[in-house]
Amino acid sequence: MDKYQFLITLAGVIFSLGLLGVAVRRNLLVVMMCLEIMLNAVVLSFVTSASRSNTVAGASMTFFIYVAASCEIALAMAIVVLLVKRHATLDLDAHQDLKG
Amino acid sequence: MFDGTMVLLLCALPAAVALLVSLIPGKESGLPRLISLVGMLALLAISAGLFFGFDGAGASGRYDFNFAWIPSLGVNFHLALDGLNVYLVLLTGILFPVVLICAWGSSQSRDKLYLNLLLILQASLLGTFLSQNLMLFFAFWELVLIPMFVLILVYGGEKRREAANTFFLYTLVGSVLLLAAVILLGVESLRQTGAWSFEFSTLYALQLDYGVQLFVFLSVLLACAIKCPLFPFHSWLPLAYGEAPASGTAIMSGALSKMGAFGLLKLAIPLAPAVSVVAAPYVILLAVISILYGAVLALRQEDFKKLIAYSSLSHMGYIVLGIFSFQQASVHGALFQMLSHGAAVVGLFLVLSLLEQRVGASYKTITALSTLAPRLAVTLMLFILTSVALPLTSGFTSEFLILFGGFQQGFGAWQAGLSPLTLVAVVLACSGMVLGAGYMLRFARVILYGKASEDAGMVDLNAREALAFLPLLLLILWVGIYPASIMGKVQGAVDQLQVQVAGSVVLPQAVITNISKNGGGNGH
Amino acid sequence: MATDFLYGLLPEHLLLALILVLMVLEIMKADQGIAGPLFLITLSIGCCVLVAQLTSGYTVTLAPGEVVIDRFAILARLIIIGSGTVLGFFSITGARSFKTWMLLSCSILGGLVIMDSAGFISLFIGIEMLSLPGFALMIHGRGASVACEGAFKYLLMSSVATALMLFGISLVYAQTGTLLISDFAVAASSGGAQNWAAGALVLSGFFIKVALFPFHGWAPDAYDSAKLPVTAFLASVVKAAVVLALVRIVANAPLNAEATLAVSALSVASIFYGNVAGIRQTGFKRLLAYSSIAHAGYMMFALTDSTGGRVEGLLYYVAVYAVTTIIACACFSLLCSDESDPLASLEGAYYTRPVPALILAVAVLSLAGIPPLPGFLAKLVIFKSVIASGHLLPAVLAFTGSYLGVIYYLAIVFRLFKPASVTEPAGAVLPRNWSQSWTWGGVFIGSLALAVFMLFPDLFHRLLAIV
Amino acid sequence: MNKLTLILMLPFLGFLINGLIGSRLPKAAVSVIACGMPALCFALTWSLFSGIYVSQVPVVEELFTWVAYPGFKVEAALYFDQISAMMCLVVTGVGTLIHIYSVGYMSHDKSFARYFAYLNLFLFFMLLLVLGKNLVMLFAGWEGVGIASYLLIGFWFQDSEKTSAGLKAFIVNRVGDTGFILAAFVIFFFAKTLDFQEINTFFANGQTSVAMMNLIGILLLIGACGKSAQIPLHVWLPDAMAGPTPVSALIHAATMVTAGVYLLSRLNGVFLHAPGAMTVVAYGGALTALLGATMGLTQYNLKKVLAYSTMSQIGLMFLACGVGAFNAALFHLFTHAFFKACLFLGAGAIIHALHGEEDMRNMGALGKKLPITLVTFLIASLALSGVPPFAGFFSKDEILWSAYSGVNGSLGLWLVASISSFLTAFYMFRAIIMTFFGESRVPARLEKGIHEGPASMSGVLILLAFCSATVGFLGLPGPLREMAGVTAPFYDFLAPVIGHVQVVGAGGHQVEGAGHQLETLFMGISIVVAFAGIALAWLFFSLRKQWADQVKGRAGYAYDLVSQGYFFDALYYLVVRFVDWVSESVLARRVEVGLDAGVLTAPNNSVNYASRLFSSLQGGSLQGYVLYVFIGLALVLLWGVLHV
Repeated sequence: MDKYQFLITLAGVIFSLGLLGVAVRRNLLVVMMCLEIMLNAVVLSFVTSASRSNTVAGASMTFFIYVAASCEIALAMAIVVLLVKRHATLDLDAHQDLKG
Repeated sequence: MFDGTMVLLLCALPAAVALLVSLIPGKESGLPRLISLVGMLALLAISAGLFFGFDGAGASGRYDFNFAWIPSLGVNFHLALDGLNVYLVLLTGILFPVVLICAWGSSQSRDKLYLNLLLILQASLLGTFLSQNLMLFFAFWELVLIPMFVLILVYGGEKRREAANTFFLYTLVGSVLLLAAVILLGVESLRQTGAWSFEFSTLYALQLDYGVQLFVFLSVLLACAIKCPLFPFHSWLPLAYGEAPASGTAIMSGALSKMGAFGLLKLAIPLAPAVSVVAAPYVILLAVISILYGAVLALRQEDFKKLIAYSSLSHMGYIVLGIFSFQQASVHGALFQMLSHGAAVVGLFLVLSLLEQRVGASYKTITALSTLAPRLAVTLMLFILTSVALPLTSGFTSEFLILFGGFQQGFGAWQAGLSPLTLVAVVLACSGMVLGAGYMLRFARVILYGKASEDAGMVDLNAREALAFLPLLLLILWVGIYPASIMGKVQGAVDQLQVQVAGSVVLPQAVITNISKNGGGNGH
Repeated sequence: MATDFLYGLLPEHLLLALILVLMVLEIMKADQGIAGPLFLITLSIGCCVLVAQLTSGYTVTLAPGEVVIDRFAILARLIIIGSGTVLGFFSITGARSFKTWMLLSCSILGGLVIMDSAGFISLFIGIEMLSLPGFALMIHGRGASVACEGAFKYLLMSSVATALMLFGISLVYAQTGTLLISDFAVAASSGGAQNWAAGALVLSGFFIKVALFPFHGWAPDAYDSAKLPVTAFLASVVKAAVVLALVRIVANAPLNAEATLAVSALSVASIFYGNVAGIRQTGFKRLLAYSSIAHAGYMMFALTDSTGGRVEGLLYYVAVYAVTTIIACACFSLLCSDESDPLASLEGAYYTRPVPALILAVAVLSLAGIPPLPGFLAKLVIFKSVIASGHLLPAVLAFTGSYLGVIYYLAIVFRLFKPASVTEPAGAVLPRNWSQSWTWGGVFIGSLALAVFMLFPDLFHRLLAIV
Repeated sequence: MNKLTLILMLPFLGFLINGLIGSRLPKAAVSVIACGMPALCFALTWSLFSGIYVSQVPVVEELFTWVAYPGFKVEAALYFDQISAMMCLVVTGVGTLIHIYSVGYMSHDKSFARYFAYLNLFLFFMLLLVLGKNLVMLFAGWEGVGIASYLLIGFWFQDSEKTSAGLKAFIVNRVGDTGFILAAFVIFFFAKTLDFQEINTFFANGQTSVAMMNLIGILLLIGACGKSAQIPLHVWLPDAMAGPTPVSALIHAATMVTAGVYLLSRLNGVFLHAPGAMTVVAYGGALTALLGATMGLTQYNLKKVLAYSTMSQIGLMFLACGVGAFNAALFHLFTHAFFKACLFLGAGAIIHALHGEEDMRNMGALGKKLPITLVTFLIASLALSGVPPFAGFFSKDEILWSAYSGVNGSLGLWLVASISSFLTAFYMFRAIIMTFFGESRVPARLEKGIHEGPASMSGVLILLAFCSATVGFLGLPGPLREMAGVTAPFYDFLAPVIGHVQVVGAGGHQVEGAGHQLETLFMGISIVVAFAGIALAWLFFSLRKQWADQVKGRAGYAYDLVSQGYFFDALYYLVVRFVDWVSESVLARRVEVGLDAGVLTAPNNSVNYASRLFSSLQGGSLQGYVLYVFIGLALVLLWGVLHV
């Protein structure tokens, strides 16, 4: 298989790993990182496809993704700070006041 | 066109009055009550006018109001007077003022919510009976539940919460399948005519294959069997009738229960004739089971309301029996039974409500009414005799015609070598006459006769209440003595029904000949 | 061209301007009271503009492959801005800071951007602009409360959703080399494992955002933890925008058999889950969440339609659902003033505050889908095409599910009419202060809109048809 | 408004007046209205009767159409032919007398007006019954007299005994009515009409299978049994004596209970082609006659003795119908009306005198105190026992003869009939002796108050006694006719509608002349039988009282059996109990509860359980939610991979 397919597959693998990480890791920050990993996988596949079909759309998409991602992280961090204020821990399982 | 607006007015007037009533300021004034009574009486006048003006040729397009509501779906706001609903419109027109007048003394009658509920209920009931568009019919059919639910919930007895919930949820079960069937019919019209349409006229003309008919029939049957109710689907009935306020019970038994029978006539048979003919013996069996079941249960009921509730179950069974006998006589009888049972059972419940107003909860143990309040006793006796189906009362006319037609059908089928199921069922139903006399006269014996306790004083029927009962009694006697005078109004509808049945493909030849021999036109 | 750019996107420009103005005012420490009215005025102007465009049959392609104004865009934007307006009326009571209004406007702007995007880039931006302010709104002014837990759950899940969506898009992009929305639908339904995966990924991303079972996890917690106006916002505007975004992508393109089956299965599951789980809820917002899960089920059902009634159906459904939800929340806030939202506080409300109680009852019954209320008509519009596409059994299942839903909607009506003997005259205590009259206004406008929807159920059918 | 309609409407008018405003009117006015209406009716009937007596053309009055749809039409029409005329005369004539009697009898009752309202209502329905032109009209009257009798039996409704008696009467009648209505249905199925004349003409050309004819006949018979207290539907009649005595006289002796006979003879066209049904009618009648008579033997309640005797007499009439001697049956009906009414009213006079005492063991030696009653009662009893030349003799003898010589008559039938008439004579004189003769057993408190009733009562008694002595000469039996060289106006009058008994008896071995000799012989035998019965009664209850008790002791169980009315009541009681048990213990406690549990409770619980289950999925753990997503996504993808 050629490199493009390899890269796409790689992106898929990374993406799945990220998702898995979000699903299983318990530390807030690590979860956020896994999220970023997923986004990076997306970016990778975009860039790959862009360079294969040498169009700019995919490349330009990456910038927007990064912008959005950074906004997200910024907000997320703010919330994480509040969460830590609340329960003084980064452990996700501590934050289960809402249920039912 | 003027008649058309009259028909629209039937539906719109109560709603308008309801709006007006709710706009009146002040909590405890008698004005809203007065206004709504006037409105109801005006409506009675209109419905009576339409009734007498109606000549049976409903298809002529007179008394017809049609306004496109959802053109893209062929859902029209289409109301029209026809042979099937003309009786029921009159009945609905009569019942509500009667109920209100009987509730006049009670505190709730000054309550704006109460009046609003009554008016909305009337509007939606009339809408159900008048609508000539399946989707509109369905909408009204459901809408009726809401005011009734609130009526039970707010003004009911001590177990009203349970009763209201049971009533609403149980009766809604039927609608799940019904809605699917309704939409399916629309889809069929889309397939066959290329355009969405829920107009009954269009749907009747469709050529539905057996499977579709089966689905439609079963879902309609379920919905109607719950509304009527028929035997296995009546569990909500004793609770709802027992707990609802008197006026609520009266309307439920008098008008709401008729929706079920009406639905069978309006939907089940015309839309699924082939299946109806095949299923008829089993439906009849179901009807007869409910006749006997209700009658036998009523024999030993201590609670008057429940007793009448079960008797109502029994009488509704007669209606269904009549409808599914497909004979001219039985269908006429079923239509009359709707009137008769409506008037009689409402009268019974209202007399009970008057007793309740007078002596409170202890009316459940009242006795020797003939000594305490003779006029009230006589009124009650008349209603009892009607539901005993004494000749000269409407009860006899309707039950005679129903059993007559049913018997001709069953006996003919038997003679033609078909299954004697119908015949057996009808003969069993005749034994319902005995049981009916049994429980009703037992009831009379308990409540009317016996030794009066000395201290028990009671106000007798006063002029207002007597006036309220008058129309019911007139209706009963009129249908009992001179039914021929109004049969012509429904003849067209009955004939149409027979054509639909006889035209259905899989109808056994013997039954066709038998129908056309005994009911369909050339009797001699 | 420039005029088109100005006129076609006028609502967006107005919102942008509003945001800037609000920033400036914030800096100038102006009186915060004017923010709300300003917001309302701007949105109303936006509405007028859109109506003007609608009536004049105005359509234009501003940036080929990126921004296009078609009938759908106008209608969808009208729905977003309209419901935003109604919500604005309702929010004035609680929201007293410029920031709230900025966030609201920003989110609504995002919604608008989604609607007129023809390419995935602007769609993606729109979705982010729509969601991010939402998280902020949830935690704004709540400190380290339970709200931030809800917000975090919401944020994380919707980020996952974004990621899934993007990955799906990238897969299609890998095949077609364009980011045109129009190409996507074709490609996704053209078969092939990769396309299938792409479709599945994008759909599941949207499923998370519309909170379809089993992608619903965030919704109850987020809705429950936010303030009532914010919950209303999430349940109405945001949800509407997301669903319409999905419509924007799939339009009327029929799904292939497998997808149809999968979607209908998920929808039925969602309807059952939402409605059954809602039965034992005691809090209004959480109830709303479960009801919104169920409604997500109904809406997604429209995807199984292959007769081309999907767009109008969903437009109508979304509009009705959004407005009804806002009205319900507004009436609830009128009846129950305190921060917590026990349904018990509704008991006997009819006797103390009849009007809002009645409106709430009607709104709730409409959500339950009792004819002839608009909620029923919306379901009808969707399911008639579903059944027409031959999915009778799923439809019956859906009806059964919605029947179960009636149980808890009815429980609300039930509490409203619970005889007054037990309730103290709470209504008498409630002061009819100035801000409440705003809410009243919102309820009034909303009811007006609902009345219109009820009288002209095929409104969108007609409006889409005009060219 | 012609005469026929007036005859029908006048009693109804009386009912309306007395029922609505009677309680405000003075008793005099009430009684004038109440007695005036039937009197007028009688006058009108008489004029009509005299009309058709010459013209022999029935009077038809079509009022309006009751029900009509294509292929079906029921006219509300009145029909006054010979049979109706005869019935009308009896009903209005005897009815008038009993109304007059009641004025005196009920004078102390506080609901005087209500009583007469009911009585007039009964007359209205009875006239509707006999004047109706078709089965529906007849059925209307049929049910109507039922309800009237229900109201009158339970007239003193403070007493639950009486109301329950009324209830019983109506229910048992309803059982019969069901048979009636089914018969009507079957008739229509074949004849396509409900009009009597058309029915008779249709079945006359007998194209319907005999089985069907028998079915119709049996169903009609069931109806007739209910109304006419024939076995096995006779149980209501003895209890019906709970009503005021004049009511018993009018309804349960003279008119209503004979409606069954009227029905049979009205539809004789049907029965003549239903041999099986005819046989059942004949033997059923014979059985009733015998059992009724035996039951009469053991009663101590004066009215019940009369009730059972009514039963057995109607049994005889049925027997006559069964052997095709419809005119004999009608003649006996005619005479029976007079003497049985006279007997009941006499009993009423006694009960009136004793302030409600009905038990014969508390009577005796009343003859000296109540001479008029004694004489009238005696004459009527002789008539009933079939002693010439009183009315009963001729009519009963005709029946006995036709029981032997009739269509399917036989010696057995004749024997049974004769035995029952012997028993009749026996128990009637037992009653007379116990009541009027011997030493007084009247309780002391009642002793002094005993006196004849007012003139209205004794007048009526005398009149009725006279009739029961004389009316027999209207229908002399064949041989006597020849001897005296007179005609039998009664039979001649009915001849156009019902022929004479066609003498094609058992084996058909009689010729006319031999028939007459044989008939004369039978006549002699029946006279002997009657006197034997009287003599035996005299022996037992006057000369050798102890014999009676010895016989009673010997009989043992047989006596119980008879005195308990052959346990019919017990049987029906079991049936009713069973239905109640089903209602209460099976349906109410089992089925209903089960249904509720299955339909209401179970789904409710399961939904709640599911709700708990589902919302427990919402555990609050974010990772759980992500896991759901993961699973959902995995499933969808897997699905796709499998299907693509």
